[in-house]
This record gives sequence, structure tokens and C-alpha cells, in this order.
Amino acid sequence: MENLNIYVPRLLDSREYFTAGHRACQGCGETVALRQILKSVGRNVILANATGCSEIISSPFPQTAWHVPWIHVAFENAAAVASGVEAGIKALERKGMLPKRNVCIMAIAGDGATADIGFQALSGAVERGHNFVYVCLDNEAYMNTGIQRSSSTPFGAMTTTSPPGRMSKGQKTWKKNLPEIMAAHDIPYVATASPSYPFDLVRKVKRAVEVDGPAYLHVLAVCPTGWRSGGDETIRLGRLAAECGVFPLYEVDHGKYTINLDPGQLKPIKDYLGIQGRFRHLKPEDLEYIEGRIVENFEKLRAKARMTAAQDKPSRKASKQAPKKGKKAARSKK
Amino acid sequence: MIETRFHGRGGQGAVTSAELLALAAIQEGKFAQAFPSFGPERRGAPVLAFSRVDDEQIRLRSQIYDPDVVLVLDSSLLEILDVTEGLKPGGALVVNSKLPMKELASRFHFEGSLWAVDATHIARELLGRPITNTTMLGALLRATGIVDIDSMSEPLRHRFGLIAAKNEKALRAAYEQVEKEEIKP
Amino acid sequence: MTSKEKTWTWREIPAGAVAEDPGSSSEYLTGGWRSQRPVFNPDHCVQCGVCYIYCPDASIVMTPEGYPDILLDYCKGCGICARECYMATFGLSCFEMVDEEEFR
Amino acid sequence: MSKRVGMEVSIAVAEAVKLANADVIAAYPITPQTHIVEHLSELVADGDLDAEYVCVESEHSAMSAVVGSSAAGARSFTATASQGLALMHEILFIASTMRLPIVMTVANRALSGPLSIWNDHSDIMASRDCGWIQYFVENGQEAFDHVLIAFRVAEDPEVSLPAIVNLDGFILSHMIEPHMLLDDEEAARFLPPFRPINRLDPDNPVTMGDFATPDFYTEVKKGQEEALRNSRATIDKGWQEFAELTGRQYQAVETYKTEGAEILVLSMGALGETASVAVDRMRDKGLPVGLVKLRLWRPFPADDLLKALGGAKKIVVLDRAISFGAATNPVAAEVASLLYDTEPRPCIFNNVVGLGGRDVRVEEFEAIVKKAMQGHSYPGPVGDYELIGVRE
Repeated sequence: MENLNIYVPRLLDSREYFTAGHRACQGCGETVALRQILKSVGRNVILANATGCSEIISSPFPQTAWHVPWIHVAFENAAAVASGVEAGIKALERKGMLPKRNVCIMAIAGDGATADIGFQALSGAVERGHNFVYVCLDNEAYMNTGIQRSSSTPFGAMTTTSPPGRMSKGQKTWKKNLPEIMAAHDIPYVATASPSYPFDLVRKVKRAVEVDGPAYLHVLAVCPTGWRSGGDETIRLGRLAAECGVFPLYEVDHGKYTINLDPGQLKPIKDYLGIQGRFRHLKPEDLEYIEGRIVENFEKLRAKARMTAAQDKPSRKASKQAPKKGKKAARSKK
Repeated sequence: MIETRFHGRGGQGAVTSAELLALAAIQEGKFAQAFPSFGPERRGAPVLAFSRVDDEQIRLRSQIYDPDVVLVLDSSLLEILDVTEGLKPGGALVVNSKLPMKELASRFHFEGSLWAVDATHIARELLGRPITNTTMLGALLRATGIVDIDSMSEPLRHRFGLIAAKNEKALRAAYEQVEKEEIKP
Repeated sequence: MTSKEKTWTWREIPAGAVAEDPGSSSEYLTGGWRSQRPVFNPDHCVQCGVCYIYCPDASIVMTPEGYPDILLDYCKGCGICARECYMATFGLSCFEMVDEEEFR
Repeated sequence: MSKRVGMEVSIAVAEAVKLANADVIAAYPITPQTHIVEHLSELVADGDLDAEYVCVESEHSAMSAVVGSSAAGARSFTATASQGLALMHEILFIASTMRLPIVMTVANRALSGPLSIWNDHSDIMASRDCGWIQYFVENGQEAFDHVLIAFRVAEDPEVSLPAIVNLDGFILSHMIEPHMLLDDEEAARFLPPFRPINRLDPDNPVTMGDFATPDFYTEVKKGQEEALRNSRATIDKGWQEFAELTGRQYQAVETYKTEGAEILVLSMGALGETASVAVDRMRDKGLPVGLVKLRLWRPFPADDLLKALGGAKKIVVLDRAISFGAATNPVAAEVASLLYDTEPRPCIFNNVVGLGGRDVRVEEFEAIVKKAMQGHSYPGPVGDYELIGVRE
């Protein structure tokens, strides 16, 4: 894990594929992530974007913030659209109607479009084994429509549809664990990432593009508007999320778990929750409960990392072949 | 135009019978339709299939209510259905049955001809299993002459590949063995 | 959008309403959203580029010499650059957030 | 060389998709459409069709995937029916706005509830305003031909719109009948390679599916509406070229024994063939009855229909869907508004027939016409309609 972000630009593509003039809020974490992701992928990419903040801030006709081919169709189908683009390119390249160029097909969607309304399409697309990267930009609520809770909203958070009140502490349910659900699909690569750790994010994007088959990236997108935090706190909040264990940075590469940032002793949860207005109503006992579960979950993650540690990280060559063989075997069984 | 209704049980191949008949007719340059009774019936349930054959283009797309011919693949259906329902006067009922003709004939009260053959026996012997849909087509062709028996070879080959010859043999055996009895109401 | 586009008739809209000009959102200047302006002090700068990589609005570009250049046409004034500046750890952030009022 | 082959209509449709050399097929099983995509998956599995067959997890994803593949520049096909079409509903409108020339066959089937797997037109009528070109076919031959025609027209750069070929579920989809099939060379001559007007291409990046403020939405919709209306010329050209190739001539509105007819029956889809048998019988009895068949549903062939209906005193409009609570049912509503200004205005008798697989027999057509002949109300009735065969 990097702890020194010195001389960042020299290691990255200096071109902007997601340009200035987009309509994101001040201090938007999602757009930091998008810039970094695209710098990592480069121009040989086709994006399929779900409806949501990233779509609406970037594509007011006739303008566009994108320098790469981009398609938006609807809210719940970014994975399905991406799978169609992938199938189309594959067929055309095989039939000699397009030159082979190994273009990256990438779906981009928010947490609502991933964990809720688009979950079926995502599960279907990765199960089918399309060679694409799905990026969930998780800002932990339906921010585009005005901060309504999603299944990715953390426990206790205030949103406009999970308001705290006499009978409520805010969000009643625990955050749906999307990365683990995707890992359970047994796809080649699953990772969490945060734009607060650009090197880590950039490396993970490259790995996701490199593996043969579906890859899933779950990226924390701090939202000052929805989280009721200062616009300048965005990057810091991303770091705290990792350091407190709320949003562990890890990857599952062909089944092998690696925790990319394990601070040993997790930072106290109040460091993270305390600077967000959406948790302001929580009482010390609530924080204690949350902290308990977070520590427990982090332990589970460590156990998985230990359990799979013996597993050899597949070489690049193997990673290109192994899933293919696996896919064939699985198909012939059906 | 000759309209035929096929009675069978789900899985016995009544639809295939209707299909093979239509394909043979089309191959002869005729016009034909074959269609199942459109329902969610599963294996074992009584099912219907239909065919129309004509020398001219067929425009009628309603179901068949008054068939010229009724074909019954499974004699157990005789116990539970009135297979002669709607059969046109002078029509033909073609039945798979091992009963003696006189005994079988005594069960029916329609105006037309009854044709019967023990197709199950033929199928067991020649196909090794009691699937009678192709065998009974032989009886049907003898009874009606809807298509020439030789026209069945190609559709059978297309449908059954390696086991087409066996099926054709069974079909021809039924063609030879089927018996006829005139029925009066 | 430019005023020219605003007068587009239906015939001038590309089939499928595709936006044909990549990156054209840069015609839209978001600098007016800013209430505070980052003012750069080159004396503190170690040319690390942290401000550049964390800018949500792609409104910091790196000069050939390796210094950040703030595009005030787009900077929304979030303050991430000032906050995340590597030198801020030592209380020497390269950016000071100054109220826009002071530039009138 | 064309050859005459007996096969199920669904199989013929799949063979047409093969002849069209489709690049991507994404589909989800639903009765009575399933045989089409089963056969396509076989053709792909056997290497007879070089295409990506995407086994999506829902019709919503089927339509989304073909939107993606079409936007990538691939010739894309899907098929569905009933609930499946309803599940696609949202994306249908987006596909047409994005001007993606996807072709879809709909094996028309009733909508739930109650669940009914049988045929009527309630599925497509619920999606009729989706901005797609919409054909109705009467038999297997027309279904086969119209898959190729639909691709030819949809992909014409002047049109670039998606198209639906409606074929009645079971009545056509499960029917074995003769078809004249084209060969590869004939199909290739008729259907040139797909050259998309917009394509997702890293070398020439465009943004597809952007959002429009009130400043632009109206203009975008106007452009889309014009494109659909103007597609008519290309549709006619497609039919003409197809006739030159095969001798089979299609028209937006077709008439049968309409000369001197005082009463005309208007139908869409497979019903037309049975209705023509009824017309024969009534003509034999000396009744002045004719038949008008609407092959093109969108863009609505208003002029052709006016011409075909002109002169008749009474028009029996057969609908196969109910527009609940409406002034009248979908087809009758169009016809009534079309004839509003004609002098003298004919009387429209709207009958809803064949709901949820209810069979429509020749005798019923005769009864419907007989009743209309005795009907006197004028002008109208429009809002009145009869639900044929309903048990009171």
C-alpha cells in the first residue's frame, strides 16, 4: 500500500478522458474516481453507464464530458448493455468486420444501480462470463434523486427515506456486501478500491482489465452532499473509511483474498462517523454496536485472506487460460 | 382438404405424427399445416395434434372441429375420450388396438370406416419400444391415401436419422397389417 | 451550452441525439460555482502532483516544470487541493483558500 | 436457388435470421416464442451461424444487450412475447430514440393476468407507441420474408430504426407449413452489410444516450417521429426490391375482394387468412363483403388505408386487445380518427375477437358481418364494441 503519493502525475496518463465542465457537486468523490479509473484504462475503452449521478453530470445533450465512447441506456441495465457491447465487438472481430484491438468494455453504475435495481442484470452478466469490467461507484445512497437509502447505505445513516426519528435510528439494515456477493460468483477478479488511494485503485483497474472474463470493482465514492461532510474532506473520508475498517481495501484474485490495507489496529469508528452529518444523531451505544460489527467483519476478511494465502497467485499467463478452461468445463456440464 | 385429428398422450409423439404427415404432403408439392393443441400439457396427459392437407394454399387457421380423419395412438384413450367427436360422416377412425376387429367395432357408433392395427406390437418388435407415432402413420396412409407411402421416407430420415429405417419398416408393417370395418350408426 | 446550439432545430439534432463532440462539456464553465479560490504558493511546492490527482473537476493541470496550474474557469472551490497537499502535513499547504469576494 | 420446405414457422424465422447473418442474438425463453431462439442457438452451436448467442437472464436484459450490441455496430436480433415484451417495455423506447436498427419478432400472446400463454395482440398494443417499425404477418412465409425485409429497412441509413415483426403466437409460431426459403446468395443480395450511422468506437468516440433538457427534448422527439414517418418510403422500396427478387409482393394495406363491397372487414395478423375464407363464402352467397388487411401498423399507413376503405358504408374493425376504459379499442381508434373527415363518414363496428387464444371460426366472421349489415346507427358506433363469444 502506498503511503507516499509523491510524484503521482508522472506515473499516470496525463490526458483527461473525463473532462472539466461536468456538473458534479463541489468535492465529489465519484468524479475523482472516474478520472483515476480512466487514466488507468486509457482510450481503448467503451463505457456503459447506468443512470445516476455519473451519467447525469456528464451528458447534458449536446455536450459530453467523455473523451471515450460512452453509452447510457437506463438505470438497471448497465451490465446487460455492457454484455451486449462485448458480444457485439466479439462477433464483429471474429467475423473480420472489425480489427482485433482488445478494447476494454466497462460498465459504470452507482450503488443503487448495482445492489438494488441492477443486481439481476449484474449477476446475469458476470455469470455468463463476458469479458468486461464492472465498476460500482458506491456513494451509499440514491444521491442523484436526493439521498434516498439503498441497500448499500450503511447502518444508522440518515437519508431522506431512512430518517432518524422517535422510532428510528436512520438506516435499519446493514450495508449489503456487494464485493463478497460478486466473489461468490467465482469470477476472476473482485476488488474494492478508493480514489483516496490512487496507486492502489489504478493497479486494480489495470488488473481488472487484464484478467480474462468478468471483473468487479467496488469503489467508494464519498459524497459530501449526501454524507453531510465538507467538500474538502472527501479524500480524507476515503482514507478514514479504510483505516477504520468500514470500507476495507482488498482484492479477490482468482479466489485468493489479499487485504491491501490492514492497519492492524483499526482506527476508532467515531473518527469516521463523527465528521459526517448523516450519522450525527447516533448515540455512543450505536457507535459501539457499529464498531463491534465492523471489527467482526474485518476479522472475517482476515480469516479469508489467511485461508486462501497458500493459494498461488495465478501468473498472468495462467490467468488468461485458466478461466477459459473453467468456463468450458462449466458449460459442458450444463 | 383433408383434416386429421391426432390423439395421443404427451410424450407419445402425436405432434410428430401430424408434423411428418404435413412434411410428406409439402414434399409432394401439396399444401399442408400441422399444429399441436396449444396448451401446457405435460408428459402423460391426453394431447391433440392436427393436420390439414390440400392441393391449394390453405388459408383456414382456426382449429379443427369436424375432422375427416381421427388417428388414435393409444388405445387407453378410448376409455376416457369420445375420439369420434365431430368426425365427419363417411370419415375414417384409425386406431391402435390389439382387440379383435369385431369386438372393437362394436364399441363405436359413427358413420364411416374403422381401421385398426396392433401398432404397439409392431413398434415393440421393430423399434424395440412401444412408441407408435410413426407406426400408426402407416395405418393412416392406408386408410386415407393422404400422401404416398414413399413420400414418408424423406421426412423420417430428416427427423430420425439413423433410426429412420426402423421407423419406416414399422410404418410399412402397419400399412400392410391394418384392417378395415365399415361402421353404421 | 453555446447559444448557437440552443437554437438548433430538430433537423440539426444528430440522429439518435448523440453528442458528437468529445469533451465538449468544457464549454460549460463551472468556475462560477466557487465561493473560495485556491491561491497557489509555489514556495511550498514539492511538485508531488497530489493536488492534480485528487481534483474532482480536472481543473488542475501540471505545467511542464511540474507545478500545478489551476484552471479557474472550472475550479469549483471544493478545497481538496489545499487539504490534501502533501506539504499540508507540515502546515505548509501550497494552497490557501481565499474568499472570492476578495478578488472583485 | 429458393427452395420450398415444410417447417415450423418459428424455425423458418430462425432460418431467416441465419440468412441475415446476424451477429448477436440475445434472448430469454418465453412461450410461444421459444422455438425461434432454440433453433437459433442450435444454428450457432453447429457453426451454421457465426453469431454471439447471449443467454440473458431476463427480457429486460435481452433488449438491453441488443441495444449494446447494436450500438457496437453488430446486426442484432431478439424475440419475445407477452410478459417478455412488457418487461422490455422501458428499453423499447430508448432503442428507437437511439436509432438502433434491432429486429425483434414478437410471437403475440395475451398479457397476464390471469396468466394466459395463448394468442392475442394485447402485448404489442401495450407497446405500440415505442417508436419501432411494426409489421404484422399472416402466415409463415410472410414471417420468414419480413425478418429479412425488417433488417433491410431498419438498417437503411435513411431509417436507422428498430423493427418488430408481429406473428401470432401458436397460430403461426407453432404451425408447420410450406415456406419458400431464400439461399445465402439471394439473402446477401437483398440485405447489404450493416453500416451503422453511430457506433461505439474508441477511434471516434461519441456519447450515446445522453439526457436532454426541455431545450432539446422536443426537437429530439420531433426528429424521431419524422424518422419513423419517413421510413415508409424505404419500407415500400424494401418490399419492391423483395418482390423483384422473389416475386412475392407486399403492401402496407392489402385488400381482398373489396371491389363493390359495401361492408369491409379490417384485420391484422393471421386472422386475415381465416377471414378471407369467410369472405369467399359470403361472396358466394351474394353478400357485398370485402376484406382489408393491415400489414404495417407503424408507421400507420393512413393514405393507403383511406384509399382501401373509401366507399364502404360499414367497416368491421377486428381488435385482438381491449383498451380498458378507452373510447374504443386500439385498431378501431386509429381507424375512427382516420375516417373522421370522410364524407359520408362510414359506420365503424368494433369487435374484439380471439382474446387469450379463443379460437375464431369462419362462422363467427360471418355472424359478425351479418350483424353489422343489420346495424343502422350512423355515424358510429365507435365507443360501442362487441366482445365476440363472451358468455353473458
